[in-house]
Amino acid sequence: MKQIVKNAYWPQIVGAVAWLATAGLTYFIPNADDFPRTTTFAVVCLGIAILSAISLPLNKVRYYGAWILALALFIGIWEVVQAKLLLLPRPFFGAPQELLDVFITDWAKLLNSLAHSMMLLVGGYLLGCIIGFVIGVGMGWSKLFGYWAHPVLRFLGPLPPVAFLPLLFAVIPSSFVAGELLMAFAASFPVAVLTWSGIAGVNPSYYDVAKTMGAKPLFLIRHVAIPAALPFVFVGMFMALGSCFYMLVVAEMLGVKAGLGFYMQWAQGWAAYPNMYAALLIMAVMCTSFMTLLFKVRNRLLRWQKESIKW
Amino acid sequence: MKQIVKNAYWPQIVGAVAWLATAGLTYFIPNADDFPRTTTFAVVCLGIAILSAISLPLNKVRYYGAWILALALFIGIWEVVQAKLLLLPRPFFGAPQELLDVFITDWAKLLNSLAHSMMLLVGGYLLGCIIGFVIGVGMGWSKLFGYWAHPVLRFLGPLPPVAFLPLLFAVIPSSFVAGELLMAFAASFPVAVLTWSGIAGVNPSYYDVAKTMGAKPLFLIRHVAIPAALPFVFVGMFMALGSCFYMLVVAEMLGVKAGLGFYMQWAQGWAAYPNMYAALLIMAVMCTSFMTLLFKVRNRLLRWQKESIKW
Amino acid sequence: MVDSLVKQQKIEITNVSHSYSLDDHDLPVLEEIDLTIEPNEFVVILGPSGCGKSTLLRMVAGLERPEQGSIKANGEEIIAADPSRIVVFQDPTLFPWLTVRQNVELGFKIQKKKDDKAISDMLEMIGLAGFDNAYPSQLSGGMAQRVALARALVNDPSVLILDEPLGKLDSLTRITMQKELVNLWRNKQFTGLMVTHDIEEALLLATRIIVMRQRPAHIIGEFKLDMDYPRHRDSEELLKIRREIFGLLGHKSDW
Amino acid sequence: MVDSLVKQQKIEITNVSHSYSLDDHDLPVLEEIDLTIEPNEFVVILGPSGCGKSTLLRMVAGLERPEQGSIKANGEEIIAADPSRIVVFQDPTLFPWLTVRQNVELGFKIQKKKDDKAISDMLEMIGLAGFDNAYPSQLSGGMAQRVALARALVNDPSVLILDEPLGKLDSLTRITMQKELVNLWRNKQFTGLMVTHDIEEALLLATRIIVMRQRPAHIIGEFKLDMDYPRHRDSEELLKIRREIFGLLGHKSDW
Amino acid sequence: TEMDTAFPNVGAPVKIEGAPRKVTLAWSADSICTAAFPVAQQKGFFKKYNLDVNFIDFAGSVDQMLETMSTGKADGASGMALRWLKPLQQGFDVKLVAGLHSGCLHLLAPQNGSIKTLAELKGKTIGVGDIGGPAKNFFSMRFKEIGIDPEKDVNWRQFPEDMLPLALKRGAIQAAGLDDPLAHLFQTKNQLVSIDSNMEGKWQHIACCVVGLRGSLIRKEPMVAKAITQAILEAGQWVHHNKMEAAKMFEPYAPKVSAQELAAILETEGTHEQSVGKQLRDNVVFYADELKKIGVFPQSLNSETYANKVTQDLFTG
Ligand SMILES: Nc1ncnc2c1ncn2[C@@H]1O[C@H](COP(=O)(O)OP(=O)(O)OP(=O)(O)O)[C@@H](O)[C@H]1O
Ligand SMILES: Nc1ncnc2c1ncn2[C@@H]1O[C@H](COP(=O)(O)OP(=O)(O)OP(=O)(O)O)[C@@H](O)[C@H]1O
Ligand SMILES: [Mg+2]
Ligand SMILES: [Mg+2]
Repeated sequence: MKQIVKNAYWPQIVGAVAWLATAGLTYFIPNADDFPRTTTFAVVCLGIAILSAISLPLNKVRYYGAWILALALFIGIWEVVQAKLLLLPRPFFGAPQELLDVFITDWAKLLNSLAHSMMLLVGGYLLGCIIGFVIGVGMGWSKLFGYWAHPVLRFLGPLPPVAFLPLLFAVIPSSFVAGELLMAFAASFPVAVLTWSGIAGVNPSYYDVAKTMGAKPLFLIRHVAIPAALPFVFVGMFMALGSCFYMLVVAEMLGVKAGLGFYMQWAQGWAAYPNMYAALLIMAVMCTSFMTLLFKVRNRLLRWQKESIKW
Repeated sequence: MKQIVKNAYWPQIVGAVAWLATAGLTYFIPNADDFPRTTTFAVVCLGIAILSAISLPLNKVRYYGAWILALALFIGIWEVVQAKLLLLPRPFFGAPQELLDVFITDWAKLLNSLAHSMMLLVGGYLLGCIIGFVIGVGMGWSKLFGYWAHPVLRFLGPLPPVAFLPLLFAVIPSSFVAGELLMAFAASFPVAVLTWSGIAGVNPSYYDVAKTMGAKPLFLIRHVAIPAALPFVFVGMFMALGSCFYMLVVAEMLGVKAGLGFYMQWAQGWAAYPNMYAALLIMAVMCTSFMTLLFKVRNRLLRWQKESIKW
Repeated sequence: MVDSLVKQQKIEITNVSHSYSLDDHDLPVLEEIDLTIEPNEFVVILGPSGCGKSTLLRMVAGLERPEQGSIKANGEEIIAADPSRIVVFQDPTLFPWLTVRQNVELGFKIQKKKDDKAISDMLEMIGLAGFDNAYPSQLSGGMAQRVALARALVNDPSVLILDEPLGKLDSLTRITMQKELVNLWRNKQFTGLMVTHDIEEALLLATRIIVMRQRPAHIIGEFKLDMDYPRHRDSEELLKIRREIFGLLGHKSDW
Repeated sequence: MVDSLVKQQKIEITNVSHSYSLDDHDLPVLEEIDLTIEPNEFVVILGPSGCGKSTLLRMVAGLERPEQGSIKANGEEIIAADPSRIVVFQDPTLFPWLTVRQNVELGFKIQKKKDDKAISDMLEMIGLAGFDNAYPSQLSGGMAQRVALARALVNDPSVLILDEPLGKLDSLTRITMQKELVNLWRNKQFTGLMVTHDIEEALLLATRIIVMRQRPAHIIGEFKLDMDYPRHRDSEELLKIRREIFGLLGHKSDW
Repeated sequence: TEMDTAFPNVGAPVKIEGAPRKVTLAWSADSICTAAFPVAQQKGFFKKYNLDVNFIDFAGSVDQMLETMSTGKADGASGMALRWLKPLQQGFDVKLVAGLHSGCLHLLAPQNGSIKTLAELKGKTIGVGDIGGPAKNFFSMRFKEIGIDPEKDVNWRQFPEDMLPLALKRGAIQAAGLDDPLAHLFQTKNQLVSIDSNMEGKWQHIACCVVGLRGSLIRKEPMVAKAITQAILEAGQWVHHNKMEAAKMFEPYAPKVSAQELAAILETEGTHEQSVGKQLRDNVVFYADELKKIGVFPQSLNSETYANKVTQDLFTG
């Protein structure tokens, strides 16, 4: 398939035409209701049509030709079904131009929300990874530490961190810090479990090799146990990132001024679905970008590892 | 440590004494405020003291002797600090007997909530695992399927499933089904990613071996690709279970009549923290039990695999 | 496709060349290989590491197709793997999720056959009778290789392709397995094609030894051995051929 | 602990017995082993698979302690691993997260030494000069084993413990490495203790060959070899000892 | 501004000396009811009292808002009385100082459906956003008033608030209890009618949304507490007199809702029904008595004691 799609020009050509058609029907068929930005939306579709036409020589874009076509069909059908025929129940389903309208009118707020969410996410996530890593190393390396940490981890770890919200909030003076901690908690559990598993599973022969060359315990931890456990740690970090995305909405209930989760809740409180889906779209882009970044880092650090989680 | 603790009698003996002491101070020191069930709580502590004393000959219990002691100290200090001296800010921090009171007065409701949550969890989780598995196998096996599914998975997968709530609810008539689907969605993403990774990472020599013996594609999928990918699938199922726990609270906003998340929300809205923590405690036990069950199943199915995630 | 029931197979490798592409440049691996293996022959290939021996075997097995030239079995082009030509791979590649017995049974499972006794006998022969329910991860490298051998032999192939099948065995077990291989080959009448890096092993087993040069592999020597079995490793005839092969492979005679 | 600077070490194994507990029953592995290795000797141990050879080597390395008996280096009990006694393990056990060069450098890193030239020379010697930045997963089994050998040799040990170090090499590379080992041993004057399952290899390298019986391992034969190096594999003297060893290991002389 | 006779007398404006006093107030942009907050900021009422106010927005559950004040992360907040009274019973260090307005709860049913009155809901199912929340509690009290047992004679189901119209459409529920703004918006957008609200009968003079302040602030800096309250009340009065302008100010906080609609919501509420001091205390006593009837408060609760504990009169004595 990859081969076929890569080599074929037609999906992208048809795709460009389909975008053109979408632009046309958006512009020429009258709306069934009073939808904003219909003309702008038609222009955007036209722009995409032109872009996909001129990028035809690029191999990489051509591979996604079938996707360009599919998206044109999807948007075109959506436009007709909703903006032109009003077939789906409102307000849950909006028209494409309504979404566009949100981006155009509310971009400053959305951008600000994105920035705040990213701050919360990155801070909490990194903190959680560090905490989880330290706990995991402790459990994997020290029997005594494991004796005390293991039952706690098993008991508290799988709990939804939301549950700790009231306690955390009562103990931590700053609500921003409380939010970060909530994220950190969500991140630390999977990292701890997988770091621990990784370290416990290190091939003991590696220690033997280092020992016969005179390695001391500190060297064994830093240069044998930890690097050997890294593939597992990474799986934990992958899980942790997912958990942090889940927590974003919750952590942003804690008296923040901006944030995508906050924005979504606020929009939902007014049943303003186009706003909600706009925020959702941005969130999706943010999540998938962070994931991709994480995998990029992994591929650098663990380039020696052959098979692993794919993204 | 394991060795030391296993062999030593003293932590459990001291632990039993500590429980006795906790019972004593609960009973004899007067409360600082009007706390319910103080006598009952003293009796419970006494019971634990007796139990840990008579279980002294059991090796397995003795291993946890230090924990028995630590818990006694924890509960004892908590009792003194809160019930006797009122040092922590209320209402966030209750006294131990308040928690006990909730269990005694509200056990029927809690049990009912537990049953409902378990139903939601198990149904949604299993459904999600199956969906994720099928998607993952499809992506790992078929280039065409992967071409279409991969971008969707990357884009929608990491999104918090809460975001889909309005759409899901608009499309699915039954709120119970919508709840289950929400859980299923949360579970399916990690299972799909890891099944896919597992199948894509199968050593191609395994296929060669089977092929030279005359295996057809169906055999290769069922008896080579899938079993070889199972360790990865399991990691996905582990992640999925965690996600489902996170979703429990959200999914129970959808027109349910009972459920631990529902109960917690209600208790939180009223700032009835002892009720909330009682539900939380039950939830913790439920979560850790399900995790343990999952790992039991894994250990049976994947007993050929040496190193893996520990629990 | 070759009928699985055809017991005797004649393999004709004609003018086969092959190369892999590696980081944008071509890596020639096989160059104009011509080799015909008659039914009931036991041909052993010797050659330096990485010259392309395994590649050639994969082609005979039907797992890969040559860029140039043709490989035929009984006159028909080999285009796919077939259960009449069983391979013992260089690595044991046992399925880690199956027990020893289930691994040996793999071919039967694919062919939907059932023959418990054949499996038990085979496990007996390779000296792993008590290990039916062990998993591959519980075996030593040598044991795993013996299981891989058993997994192939139990299928009663008409062509048996062996890629360094005894490489991981200790010398004693190795000698035993060499004897068993010869006995099996003489009883079951299959066509044998084997790669080894142990010259002595080649001398003890082969009816013909093919020597290849470093990559791209090309046949640089051929020795016909028509002595009877069992052969004695110290026999002057074998020692002489050994010296010649060492010479061909570029080693002076001081060792 | 033995001073790392002591260049010459005499190893005395006195009355060593050992057993592992396996599923509640005892598995005796070594039985009353007595063996003294003089400085500059190169002792090679031969014995059936699973008899306990690796266990004995681990004890000499200080990674395990015998249940009974004592193992001394220059008169001092061996109680822990020491960089003066370097081991080449049966499996290469390279660190997969380090490149070939970093793996070879491991000992230097632990000892906080730096000597790029020594590393490069060693990589040259094992024929992997261009593979500095390759990862172990990119190497063949034989290449990995050579790296493991290099990782040990570069530390210039006074005792070198080799557990089937050439087992995964093809015959040609093997012969080259055997030559290199002998040269190294003669130049660097270390005490050598090696396990192999290739009788010929033992004959070509050893100053003394120890033959052990099946588990529990016990010494059943000892052969002193005082021929000069390089030895010739077809020399009548070596062939004679070979026959004797085959006999000791329970193989009739027909093969 | 001129004092309207309907508004309570809160005395002369207090003046805080020196640099503007930094104050943190928590509010929820989800509710038009508290329009007085942004108005006080934008029309300079806070500035007038020399207050430098920093808003934090709250989307979470109300106990977290109370916690915010109780633990000193905010100095004051506003919310629905029926949401606050039950958690306040648990002992937060928060005092109610003013009622802001009345009426923002509605029970909605389909315009052309069979349900027209409360009584017709006997045996039916009612959807609410929160099973312990104001809508549930308020309409429970209303059912009790007409002799329907709110626990036995009607069923309550919880749904996310924005999905209640859909649940109605599906027939999963026969009526939906909601607060503004959704209560109002859904009426026009989804062809629903309000069959009951807290603008009926005696309830129209009872505070619906209240202002609460941190207990420690009241104890340590009563002047600041007073200034905050005065500024908010004064802004509330301004809102009452300038509904359209207030709605315009609130527009940025309301996605996709026009100022006209927002003003219409304000029209339906009793924006003049402010209360402080004894009046507020009596409101709370009334609430407590009613909540006892439906079992939210225990029978053993003394309503007077409770009201004295959770309210604070900043303006008399
Ligand atoms: N799929 C592949 N892609 C690219 N190069 C390959 C591939 N398979 C093998 N090679 C290269 O082809 C050459 C020959 O490989 P092959 O495995 O046939 O050698 P060999 O003679 O079996 O060696 P050995 O004795 O070490 O097993 C090697 O250099 C190897 O790196
Ligand atoms: N840690 C251990 N626990 C239990 N049994 C062990 C352990 N290590 C080794 N054994 C057993 O002890 C016996 C001897 O093992 P050892 O590795 O010393 O044999 P060996 O002579 O080196 O064999 P090979 O030639 O196959 O390497 C084997 O039967 C093995 O199963
Ligand atoms: Mg090969
Ligand atoms: Mg060994």
